[in-house]
Amino acid sequence: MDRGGSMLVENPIASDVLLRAESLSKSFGTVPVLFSVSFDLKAGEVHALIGENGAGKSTLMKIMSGFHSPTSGRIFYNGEAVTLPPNGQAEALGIVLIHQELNLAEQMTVTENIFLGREIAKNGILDKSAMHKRVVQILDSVGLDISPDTRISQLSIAEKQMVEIAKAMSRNARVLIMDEPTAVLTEAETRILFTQVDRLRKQGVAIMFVSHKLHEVSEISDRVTILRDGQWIATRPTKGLALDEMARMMVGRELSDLYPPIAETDIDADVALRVDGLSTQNIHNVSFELRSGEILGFSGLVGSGRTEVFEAICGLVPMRNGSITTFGQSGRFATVAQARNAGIVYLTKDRKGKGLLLQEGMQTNLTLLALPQFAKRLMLNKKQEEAALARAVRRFDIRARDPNVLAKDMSGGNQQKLLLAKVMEANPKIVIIDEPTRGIDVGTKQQIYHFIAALAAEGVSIVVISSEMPEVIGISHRVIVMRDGQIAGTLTGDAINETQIVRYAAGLNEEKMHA
Amino acid sequence: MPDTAQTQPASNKPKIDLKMYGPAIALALLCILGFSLNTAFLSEGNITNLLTRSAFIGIIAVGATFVITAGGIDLSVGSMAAAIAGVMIILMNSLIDVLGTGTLTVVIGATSAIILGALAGLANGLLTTKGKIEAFIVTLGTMGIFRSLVTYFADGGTLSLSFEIRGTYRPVYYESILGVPIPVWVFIMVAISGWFLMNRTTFGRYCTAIGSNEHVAQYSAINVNKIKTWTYVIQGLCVALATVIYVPRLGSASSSTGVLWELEAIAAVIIGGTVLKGGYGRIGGTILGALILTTIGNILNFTDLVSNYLNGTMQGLIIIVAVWLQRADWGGKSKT
Amino acid sequence: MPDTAQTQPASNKPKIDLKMYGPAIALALLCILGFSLNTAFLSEGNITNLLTRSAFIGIIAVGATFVITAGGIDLSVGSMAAAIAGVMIILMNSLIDVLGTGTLTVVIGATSAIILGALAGLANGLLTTKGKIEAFIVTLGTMGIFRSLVTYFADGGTLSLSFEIRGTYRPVYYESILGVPIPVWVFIMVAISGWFLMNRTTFGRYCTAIGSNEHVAQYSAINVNKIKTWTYVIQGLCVALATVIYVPRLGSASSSTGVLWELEAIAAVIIGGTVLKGGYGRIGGTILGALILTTIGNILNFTDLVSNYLNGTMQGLIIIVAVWLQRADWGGKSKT
Amino acid sequence: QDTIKIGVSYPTPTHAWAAGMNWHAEQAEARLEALYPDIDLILINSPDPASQASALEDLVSIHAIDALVVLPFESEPLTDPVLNVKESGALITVVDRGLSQPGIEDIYVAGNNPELGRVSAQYMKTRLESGDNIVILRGIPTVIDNERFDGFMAEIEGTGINVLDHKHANWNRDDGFEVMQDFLSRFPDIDAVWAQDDDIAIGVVAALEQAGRTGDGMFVVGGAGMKETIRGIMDGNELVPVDVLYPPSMIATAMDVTVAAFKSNGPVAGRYILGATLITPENAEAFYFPDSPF
Ligand SMILES: Nc1ncnc2c1ncn2[C@@H]1O[C@H](COP(=O)(O)OP(=O)(O)OP(=O)(O)O)[C@@H](O)[C@H]1O
Ligand SMILES: Nc1ncnc2c1ncn2[C@@H]1O[C@H](COP(=O)(O)OP(=O)(O)OP(=O)(O)O)[C@@H](O)[C@H]1O
Ligand SMILES: O[C@@H]1[C@@H](O)[C@H](O)OC[C@H]1O
Ligand SMILES: [Mg+2]
Ligand SMILES: [Mg+2]
Repeated sequence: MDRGGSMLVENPIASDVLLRAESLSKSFGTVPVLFSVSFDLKAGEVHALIGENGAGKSTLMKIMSGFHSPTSGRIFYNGEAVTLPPNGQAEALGIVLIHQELNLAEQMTVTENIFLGREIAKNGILDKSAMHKRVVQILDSVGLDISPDTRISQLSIAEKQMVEIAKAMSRNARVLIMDEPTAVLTEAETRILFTQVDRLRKQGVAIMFVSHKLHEVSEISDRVTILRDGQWIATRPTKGLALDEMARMMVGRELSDLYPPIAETDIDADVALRVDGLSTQNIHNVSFELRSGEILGFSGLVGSGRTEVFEAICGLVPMRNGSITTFGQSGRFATVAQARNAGIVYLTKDRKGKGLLLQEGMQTNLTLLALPQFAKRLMLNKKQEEAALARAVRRFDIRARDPNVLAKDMSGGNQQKLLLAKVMEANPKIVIIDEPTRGIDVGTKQQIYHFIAALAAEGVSIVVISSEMPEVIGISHRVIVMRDGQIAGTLTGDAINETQIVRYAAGLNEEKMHA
Repeated sequence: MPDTAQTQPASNKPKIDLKMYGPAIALALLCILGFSLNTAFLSEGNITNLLTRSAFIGIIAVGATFVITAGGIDLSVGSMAAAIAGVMIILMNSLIDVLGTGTLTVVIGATSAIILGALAGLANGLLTTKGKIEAFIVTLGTMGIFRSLVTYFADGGTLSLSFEIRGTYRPVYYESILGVPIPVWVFIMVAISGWFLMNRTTFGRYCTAIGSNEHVAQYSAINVNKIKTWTYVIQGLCVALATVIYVPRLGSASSSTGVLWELEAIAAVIIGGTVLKGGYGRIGGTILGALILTTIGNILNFTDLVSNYLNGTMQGLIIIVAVWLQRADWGGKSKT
Repeated sequence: MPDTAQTQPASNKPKIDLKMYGPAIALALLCILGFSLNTAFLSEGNITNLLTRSAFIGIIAVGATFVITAGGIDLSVGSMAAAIAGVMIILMNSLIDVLGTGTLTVVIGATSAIILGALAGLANGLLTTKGKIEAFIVTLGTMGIFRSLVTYFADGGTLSLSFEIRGTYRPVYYESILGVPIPVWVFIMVAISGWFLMNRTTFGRYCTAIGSNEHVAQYSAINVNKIKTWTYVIQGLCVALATVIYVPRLGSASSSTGVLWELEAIAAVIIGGTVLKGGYGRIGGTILGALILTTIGNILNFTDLVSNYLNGTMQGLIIIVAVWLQRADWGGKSKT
Repeated sequence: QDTIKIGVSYPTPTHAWAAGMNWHAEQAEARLEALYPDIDLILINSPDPASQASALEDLVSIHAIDALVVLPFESEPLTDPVLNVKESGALITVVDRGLSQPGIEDIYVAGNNPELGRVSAQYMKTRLESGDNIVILRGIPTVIDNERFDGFMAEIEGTGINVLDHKHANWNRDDGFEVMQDFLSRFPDIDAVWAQDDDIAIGVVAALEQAGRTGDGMFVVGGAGMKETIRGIMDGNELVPVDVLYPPSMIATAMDVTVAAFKSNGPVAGRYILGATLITPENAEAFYFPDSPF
């Protein structure tokens, strides 16, 4: 199994181009998405690819790993022009892609997924114990503390992503292409990933990397290539390239402040949502208030129960105890529809599994949550739906070159924007946004933050659940930190800072609010 | 700032079109075949027969389109039809003594059939959703139950509509309005309502969403269990309607009534382009699918070129080819 | 820095166990019911009969487990069995003149059956994968084709194995080795091989992956079409094996041989816990499913408490309850 | 040329007897069409009553038949459709299962179902005495099955012969085998078996042999007149000593009579009831047709 990697360690041929794309163009049907893009990847380097949502990053990566074939242009591997074999068979050549969209079989276990298509077997007979042993090692090396026999469907999204990473690590790649691996990861997990990336780089692996988190790009990469609207814009050494400069080249204009100025909250504003003593299987005695016009951040580690609190409030997870008061009306919601009718909507962090119908177009997805608004007694008003789409496309800057594109074929960031547009169609008075900017480019991120601030200014109450601390800090009036299914602390004003959040999240501050 | 690029609608359209017109093309080819075997194929009489016959399976298949689109399956429809027909006949026969042989008896019989159909569908739906039992098992079970109930009611034999009432009821199958037989009118109305429900209402949209991804549906405030249950109720209503126009045709019900209708109905749905695993339903296609199936049977009655023993072979081949015609060109992606 | 949070291993284990033992519990309850109706139910003779009878459907259902796990369906198995039996009988009868009535004739007959089964399965598989026609339609088509072929071969009647060769072939059904009838041995071997193939080989894993998410499987460099085609070939082989032990039982085949075996086989698979939409297959469950179905029939023959006409009702109820027993507690999430 | 078109409509082979009937129809077609160049027989078999009704419509609208020979899938549901054919002016011959309204058919050719049950029971009475036990394996739940069963039970009434149980074996060998296996597990003492037709009887015999319970004068009575059964009777088989006639070739008889209605110079309309003859070693030879598939 093990390829002799040691030779590469001793001779880091860092200047050698291992994989090169030359004048690649790609069209889907008649819709062009890449225009004569060239890109090279050297052994022992991390080459970041950045660009706005829909710029064509994922498409380029899929072409360079054989999953798509280019409409024109050539690919050189080891100096030879090649036609990469399809469907991941390029892995046999040492080219491994971690897809932006998770590529795991949900009902199968971690081990089964990690070895899928690459089982350790003799004459077709599985060597289960060898695979088990290997998986334990691999999981350990990426710091993932789960049983190898866990089914994927039982994992959190971050854990799934780590399984993807573990899977890629297990392949002994010469070229490792990673499409937004950190989008769903926490800081801690990102650190682990970067340690591994660094190790591989030292071994002479060529690494291609996409992230919308520019500080990560700055930290981990050696070179950066910028794409805009399917065009190559520039390739630069990372050293000396400022974040602002990256952002400017990506979006083609100067970006003002990422975070909008936050208006003071009105302490006397009505309480929009009040939760008392909420408990579920994993949540214990959670109580808090949300005022009209307030942006309330929810921070904490993955698995600390933030999602479950709000899924319980919206009738998606059974509640054991507790009461909920919305605008003075008390009463639990048994279904999402009841919550929606009371003005509360929840935007899931799992956009593929729970957010969008991948086989449908933008139109159907956009209006699904608020569909009764588009109907008079069951009857749909298609005109109204079309108008809504046109409005949403403008308002959220959803970029699809083909308006009839299926959700599954949209770029990740644009899917996220569509999802945001979808929940906003319900005209909520309380919006719970779980990981609002997952996979969103900086330019759009800025737009979303401003959008959230504007909504709050209009009196809408907003909960932002986020694993990105700067985001929570940058946008919230108040931050609640959760730990082990309980509220560990509430931060306001100047107390909203990373140190405080981390202290509560890690259990170093044992103050319990609302206890 | 670059705006959304509103470009050509291209690329998926042609595929969708092939999918749209595939069943129509297959039907047209069959008609040409039929006509070339015997010009009487296109005679008014035969066309009328064909349409009238398609009505049963067609109406049932419209219901099945909803069930399948929402990710379910109903194997019980044939037996359900038999059971409903049986109860309806018993009821009408006994009503004659009380209410006579007038329209009222027929109306009450038909109304009861509709109610029974809704209840039978409700049972299937609740067992599937609340009972959390696979639709395949639930409806395989009720298939056996309904069929054996009609055998039981008929004491192993046949339940016959009393001859006194037949005269009143017969026209429902045999009469025409504006030259079109009543069953065909019913079929047309069910088709239009079905199309409308599927494509122009929240209900249809919800069926598609549930069949496509139940989680997404749930997170989109859709009451998944309620909608799924309703698809079975609609299926039951369609079965009942089909039965109401079936009974005056043959005036009886027995354990052999409606045998294998479930397979025919599902076949009509799939031939019409609906995806068996759910998430994509086409009522128009289903109608064509039902017409295709009936036409195959009709054509086989047109010729004795092949041994009767080989009817099944012909039928099988034609079904496979008809579907292959519309699917083969779909381009690389294998769906389902 | 704090690490990735642990997902508690708890809570899913017991569910899986319920799923695992559900069919076994259902079977045990049935046995208790049978014994309480008549103690002869647990007599050696009856148990032997039960197991031997289960062999046909059981062997076919093992094949169906692969097809279904990989996201397919095969409706043609019953007709395929009839067609294979027919050809096998014709072949053996005509070989008698050439090779006599010895073992060789039987061996050649059986071998041909196996080859035919593989070819029939291959046809289903290729039409589904290369032809890109829905499995439901393909196998509905071949179901009709195979059945009408046997009618044709039999000239509308029954094909009977010549009496001269029956003596040689009979033991394959009626003899026992170590007190266990040969069909049961074959069943055991098919079950073990099936279990091994499903759980211990790359092939089984690929079936699961394809049924779970075809797209992921394809992106994992799995040759989806090849594996899917193989599942149908395996199904064909299982049907052929079942036929080889079926023919010596009564020495004949007709157009009514194997009618509805497809539904029984699929039911056995689903009762056993395999998911109809693919991605999760349990050979052990399938075996229990086959035993459950046979036991239900057996128990109904053991009592005259209920009207014969209501057999179907009993059967339907028991199937629904048996599955409900194992599914009801699965917790909130409704799968399928 | 004035071709005489005769439609022949009957069920698809759902069980072996019906398969034999299908074969005889095709044989008769070949024979009659060879004999009379101006006769065209159009054969259609249908899988259920509704399809058969459709087939009848097609025979009229497409083929404009002059006569119809019909073996109804079931009596009730086909009465109206046959009446419609009659109204088109065609001559009607009904086979086996009569229509539920009298006077529609011109010719009726049939076996005798109640008689089959009665004759079977009469034979039982000659071999058994009060206190003896029998089991019954019935056909597919249908009117035919009920008529036979009722005929049998009426005849056996009051003889003291115990009917231990009766189950449907659906005129099917496999079902006959399995039901009999279970009867044998259940009842230690069985003296005779009434299997409603020869296919069921084949399964019953296999089960008896497997269980080694063929001795002690145990016997099986089947029905229909399958050639293998008749051969056995001729050879003195003690297990299945007799059979009761109910020949699937009656469809051919009906076709002959119908053709004769156009060709014969004598009157043809009327009822032709084939006897439910008890076939014994003495008369078996007369009912043995080695080339028939049944
Ligand atoms: N299979 C496909 N069919 C049609 N259009 C597609 C397909 N795949 C991608 N596209 C389109 O190509 C364009 C580029 O998409 P791509 O996924 O490469 O963007 P991206 O740069 O990765 O964006 P993001 O940052 O949002 O992930 C988008 O307009 C997208 O809709
Ligand atoms: N062990 C588990 N098995 C199955 N589902 C779980 C498990 N743990 C949590 N979940 C579910 O996963 C969802 C996410 O819960 P979690 O507690 O991880 O939220 P979170 O703290 O908001 O995580 P994130 O930081 O990723 O948003 C909840 O709906 C919860 O019910
Ligand atoms: O009358 C027929 C009967 O004799 C046979 O045994 O089964 C089928 C019937 O149609
Ligand atoms: Mg992307
Ligand atoms: Mg002819």
